[in-house]
Amino acid sequence: MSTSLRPVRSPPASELSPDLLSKLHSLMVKARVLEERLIQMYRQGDGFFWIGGPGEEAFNVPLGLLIHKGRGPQYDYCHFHYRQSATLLAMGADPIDAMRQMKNSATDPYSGGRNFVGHYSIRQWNVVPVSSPIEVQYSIAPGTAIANKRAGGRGITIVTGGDAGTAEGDFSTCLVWSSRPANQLPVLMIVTNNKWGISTHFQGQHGEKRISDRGKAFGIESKTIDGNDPEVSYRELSAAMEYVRTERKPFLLEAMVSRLYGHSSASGANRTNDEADCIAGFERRLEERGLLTRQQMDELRAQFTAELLAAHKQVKEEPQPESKSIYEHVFADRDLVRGDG
Amino acid sequence: MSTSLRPVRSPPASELSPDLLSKLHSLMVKARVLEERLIQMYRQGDGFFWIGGPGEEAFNVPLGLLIHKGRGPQYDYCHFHYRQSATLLAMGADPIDAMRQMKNSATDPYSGGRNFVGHYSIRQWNVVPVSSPIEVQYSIAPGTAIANKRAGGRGITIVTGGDAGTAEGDFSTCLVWSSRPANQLPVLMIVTNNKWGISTHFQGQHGEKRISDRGKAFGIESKTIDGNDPEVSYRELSAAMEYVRTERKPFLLEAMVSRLYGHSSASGANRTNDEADCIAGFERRLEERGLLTRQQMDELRAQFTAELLAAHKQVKEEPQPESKSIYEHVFADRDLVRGDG
Amino acid sequence: MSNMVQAIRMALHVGEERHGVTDIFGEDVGPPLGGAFTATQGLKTAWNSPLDERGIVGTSIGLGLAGCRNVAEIQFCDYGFNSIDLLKLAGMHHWMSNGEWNCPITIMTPVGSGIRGSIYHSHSFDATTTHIPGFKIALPSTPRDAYGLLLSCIVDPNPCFFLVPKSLMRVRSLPGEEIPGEPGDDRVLAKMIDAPLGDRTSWKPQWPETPDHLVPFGEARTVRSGRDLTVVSYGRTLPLCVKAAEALVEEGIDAEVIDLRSLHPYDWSRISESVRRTGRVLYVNEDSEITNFGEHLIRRTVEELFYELAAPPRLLAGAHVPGIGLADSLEMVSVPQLPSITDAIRSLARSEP
Amino acid sequence: MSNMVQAIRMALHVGEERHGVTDIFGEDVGPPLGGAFTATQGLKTAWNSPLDERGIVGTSIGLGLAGCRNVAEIQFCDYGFNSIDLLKLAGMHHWMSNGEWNCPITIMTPVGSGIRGSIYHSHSFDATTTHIPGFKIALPSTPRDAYGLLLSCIVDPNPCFFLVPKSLMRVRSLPGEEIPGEPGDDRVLAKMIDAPLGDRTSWKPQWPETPDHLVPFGEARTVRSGRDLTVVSYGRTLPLCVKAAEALVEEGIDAEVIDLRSLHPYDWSRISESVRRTGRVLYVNEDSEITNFGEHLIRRTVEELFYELAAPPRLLAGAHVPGIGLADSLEMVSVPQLPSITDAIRSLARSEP
Ligand SMILES: Cc1ncc(C[n+]2csc(CCOP(=O)(O)OP(=O)(O)O)c2C)c(N)n1
Ligand SMILES: Cc1ncc(C[n+]2csc(CCOP(=O)(O)OP(=O)(O)O)c2C)c(N)n1
Ligand SMILES: [Mg+2]
Ligand SMILES: [Mg+2]
Repeated sequence: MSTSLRPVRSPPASELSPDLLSKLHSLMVKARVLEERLIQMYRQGDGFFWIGGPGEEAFNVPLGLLIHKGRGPQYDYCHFHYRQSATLLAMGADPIDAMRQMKNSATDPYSGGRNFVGHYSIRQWNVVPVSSPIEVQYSIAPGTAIANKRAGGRGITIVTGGDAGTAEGDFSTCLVWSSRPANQLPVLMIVTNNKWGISTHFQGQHGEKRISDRGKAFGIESKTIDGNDPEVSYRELSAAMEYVRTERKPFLLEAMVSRLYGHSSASGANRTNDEADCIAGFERRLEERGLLTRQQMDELRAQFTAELLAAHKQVKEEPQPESKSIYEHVFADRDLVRGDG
Repeated sequence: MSTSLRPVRSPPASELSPDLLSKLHSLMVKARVLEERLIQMYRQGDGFFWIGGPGEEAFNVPLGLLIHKGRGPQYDYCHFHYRQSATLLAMGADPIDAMRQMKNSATDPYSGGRNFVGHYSIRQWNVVPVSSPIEVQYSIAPGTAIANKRAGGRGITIVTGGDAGTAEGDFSTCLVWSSRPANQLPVLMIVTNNKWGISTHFQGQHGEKRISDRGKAFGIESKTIDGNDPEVSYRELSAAMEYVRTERKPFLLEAMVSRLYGHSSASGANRTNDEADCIAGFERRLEERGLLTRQQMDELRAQFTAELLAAHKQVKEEPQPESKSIYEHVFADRDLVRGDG
Repeated sequence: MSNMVQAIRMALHVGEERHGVTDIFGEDVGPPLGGAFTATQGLKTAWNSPLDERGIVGTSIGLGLAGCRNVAEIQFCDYGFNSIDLLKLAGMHHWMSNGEWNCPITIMTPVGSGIRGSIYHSHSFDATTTHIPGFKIALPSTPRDAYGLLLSCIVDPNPCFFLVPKSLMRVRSLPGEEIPGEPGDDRVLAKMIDAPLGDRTSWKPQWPETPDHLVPFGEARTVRSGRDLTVVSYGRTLPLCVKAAEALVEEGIDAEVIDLRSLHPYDWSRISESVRRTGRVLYVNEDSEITNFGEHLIRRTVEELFYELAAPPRLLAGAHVPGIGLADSLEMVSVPQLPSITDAIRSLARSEP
Repeated sequence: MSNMVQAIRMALHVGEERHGVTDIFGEDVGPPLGGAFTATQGLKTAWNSPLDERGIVGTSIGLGLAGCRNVAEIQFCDYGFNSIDLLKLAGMHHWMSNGEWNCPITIMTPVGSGIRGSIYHSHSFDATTTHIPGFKIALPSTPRDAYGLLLSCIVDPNPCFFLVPKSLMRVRSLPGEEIPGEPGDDRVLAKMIDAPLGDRTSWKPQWPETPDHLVPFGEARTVRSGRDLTVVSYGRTLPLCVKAAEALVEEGIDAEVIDLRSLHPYDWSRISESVRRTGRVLYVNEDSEITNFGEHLIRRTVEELFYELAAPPRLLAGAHVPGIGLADSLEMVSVPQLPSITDAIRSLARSEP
């Protein structure tokens, strides 16, 4: 499925270690259980709206594990889509915080009850606020990438978005700005292609066979991968990141993924059965290879389910934001991003 | 220089007829003399601002001759750049009207003294108002192209813009919308590449080797041609248009052209000597081939110069728009584009 | 009786059948969904566009210039702010060509708060659109007005904004305010024109025969007559103003409530006639309060009616903060609600120098 | 003494040297041109961007989030209307992250009429920007204020608009209003910091030593004290208001003229103190007059000072038409000029109930 212009430094052909595989699996399950819990919260009235990434775990977990997280331009900047709870969990976020945002509690550390679930914001890890407007992150990414490049080191900028969103001019902006001969930029552009934009299918709207082909005219390394396979994802992401970290040039990676609960709660958040489930597929392989038993995996899921149910109960008890807080943080009184804030 | 995806139906290999060649030449000279006169008008205070297309005649004249001009979706819709006086002259416009717009006279048929020179607008010929904001015409073009396609017939939409402007998202919008599998559109997208955006050179800003390459990912027929050669331009334009007219699909044509008097009067409107002059080149060939003598060509130029000087004098006498006219035509009271207006 | 979404759908159908609408398009506007709010279900010219508002507005302009009347939807007005230049350009085609071209298009978009839409599904668009010359602007508060105003947008030779208060999408007509020709029974209408759940591929709507019934631009509607003060509003806040006015009767306050309906042109003669009578006026809308269209109406009020005012004209509008927060406690105080409207009416009615 | 372009250039240089500015960028901002108005000549961090305003604003935000203070130019504000969503987003980062992030950027852009710029080089941006929460907004009318306000934008931890009245770009400081440290002789300063014509590859500017001299946000300047009425303006129309006020002295009219300088936050205490004294106020700006920032100021005036007014507060603004036409006869009547300002002051001063 590779559509690379010229071969990117090859990912290690060897198998990923059993430890890593079980870590991947555990995080994927945790992320899925979190999304299912968030959907439950929606159904029970503990939140007005759900959107998230069940179906993208096989790609989003490896991504989170491979990010160099930290603060400032020596580390990776993350401009995320709204389907990346799995990435955040892999980076080390506590799932209860997503539930706090779901419940728009005062304790929501990402927006204080202001923004929808999945709209992360973590300055300590360079996770810039997730935007509801589709694709604007692609116009913003060149800025942090300039900072990464100027800082020296291996920090890069990672920007993700959906397939339908690539129709916005901002996607083109990112291609243009990151490939300027005057200053090529270390940006990993990721498109998670689930073949849908809400109710609109890819087929009628995209003249491109592969979205990744759009990088080629700009001389941008580009590739389309199976994002439903966590091993492929891990290897391809490692390779793409290594390229961006060392060459200080852009890379466009398209990952084919599934959308397992429809677009959002607006479309019902019901389980679809006509899309591949990356966890089911991965678990089959883990079992076949004798790395984990069905029972172990069932226990793991049960354990996460119990933990997150407990967290849900806890979040229900937490306070809502105070009304007068709307006037807080309109203006900053000091420079948090530059100073020691 | 062709970068076509697959061979477009070949342009006639034969020479263009002597009549056509001398017509091309005459129009090119007329267009150049018009631009030089407009610059004179600027220098003499008969206009606040000049912008135009001296250096693009070899491409713009053939374009104008090949357009199916008329009104409504059976004919070609023209979304032009501000450097296309030569196209308009080839379509049959009277040069005095450009001078009226230069002088912002009440008699300016394109905008009544409201808009800059080169901002044509001719409903009878489907020439939609030229926009100062760069590249927006590429977002508008799909609309008229839908109308062309729906009308049946051979009418197409032609949209032109500069090289630097392709960095705007609107250029990408046109690629996306015209290549949708659900409705491919008969749009001829033209980029006149003079390698400059005001003072900014192509080199530092464009990761693409050729702008036309950007069509490829979308499966759009794409080609880069020498727009300084009127014969090449005529043939390539004929072929590209024939493709769009019959296949009802988009084509992206990049024409390499010169900018002979700098960006505009804002940058002095002085003659540069480091760019190829398409008229000088063409005249050398016409002379070599014995089609026209130096003397004939000199006389032709002198004749146009005299005519346009006279027109300049006439325009000086024409009235300025009345102040109260600013409130006219804010709203239309009837449907001009649909009815018989 | 219809709700506002159904009224819009019926108007669009009439537009297709009798007024030459050739394209109704935007994100998720065509099958299978028929619009985020179902306003475009079952329409024969509806189609799904790419996810690209600039392309939507640009294509709408292009279609309009080619004589194709069209209704282009921005899924939420919150997502139209990347296309203000194109909207300005649409409003300029007739003027910049000195009357040569016109651009007969309708930009339809849901506006305002009321569905816990958080920061990006709660924006207002009235301050922005009223600052764009060359557009006519409609913002209904009832299904029948939605029907009549949308038809006025469609038949107008100029670009029009049809702004839809999203919190009123499911509100039904009041008795006496039905659309001529619509079936009286909600369930009958739903069966006729609401797409079924599940597979819709073979579904076809049964359209009732509804006449044109245009609501002209520039005609406000006095929803409630009153002696003591004038309340001018539109969209989501309009029914709240009516409710507040009715509740205040028992406090002896008799407020006149005007539904502006059309924001440009707007019905100044009705406002000024009323304010001349009452001497007091409150403008209510939910856009944020700095550089707000209600401030224009206040300016005009003091320009023309200063010496007839018994109290300072007032504006009740949204807070000047970057967005409307998701939590109920945040949304409630960010934009006018029944209690704040009631308070504002009461205090204006009672205010003494 | 410097003109406004030179003042801007010096402030940008100080920003680079002492306040950590890492990037000054936009279309034609870097060498060889150094800006359409030469405001960015000779600056060591200036570079040319692609022709893409969305990329310019987006990249500015990204740089800001990464702690790189930057000044991003939109070549003419007329071309910023395709990026209003991104500007809104910049104004929202601190708030939407509940105080986690801030976005220290300056968006610099020329505004207004006065150079026969026709439809697309004459736009105002004050109505649009004042409706965007989360930004501080400066609009100077003198070189020294341009210097001091731009430095305030640069050091502020929030996104700021630095709007430059293009018709005043070449106007020089008045005696007594020079920037501390600048050479008194125009030719000396020009030699030091204006790029030569022709080849500039080896040219280097010689920057005078100028101290910080910040003009804080929210502090207006009373340019002329007066007893009879208050005129509040900014940018291009400000010096015209002063001129008109001076001419009217011989008619016995003594107008106070306030230069607002900062549009958000704005100096309400200075306005209200003055209006309390004079009882009459005229707001002058050149943005089009429906949903105009001056209407906000009128609203606030009637909200807080209604009973202290001796006459209705007035707005003089641009005509609500799609653009400013090229011909002199069109531009002159589209936006306030000396005669219309003089008339407005006179009629307000003399107006009786
Ligand atoms: C600028 C903008 N336009 C429209 C929307 C409404 N909207 C939300 S999600 C969505 C579809 C996104 O599809 P895609 O980019 O493929 O991402 P996915 O949701 O499939 O992951 C749309 C149209 C939006 N959020 N932002
Ligand atoms: C949206 C927009 N941004 C900026 C400008 C200012 N501007 C006018 S022409 C120009 C350069 C255009 O370069 P190119 O597209 O190559 O066309 P050319 O002038 O070279 O034919 C710029 C930046 C504009 N007119 N519109
Ligand atoms: Mg998708
Ligand atoms: Mg160019």
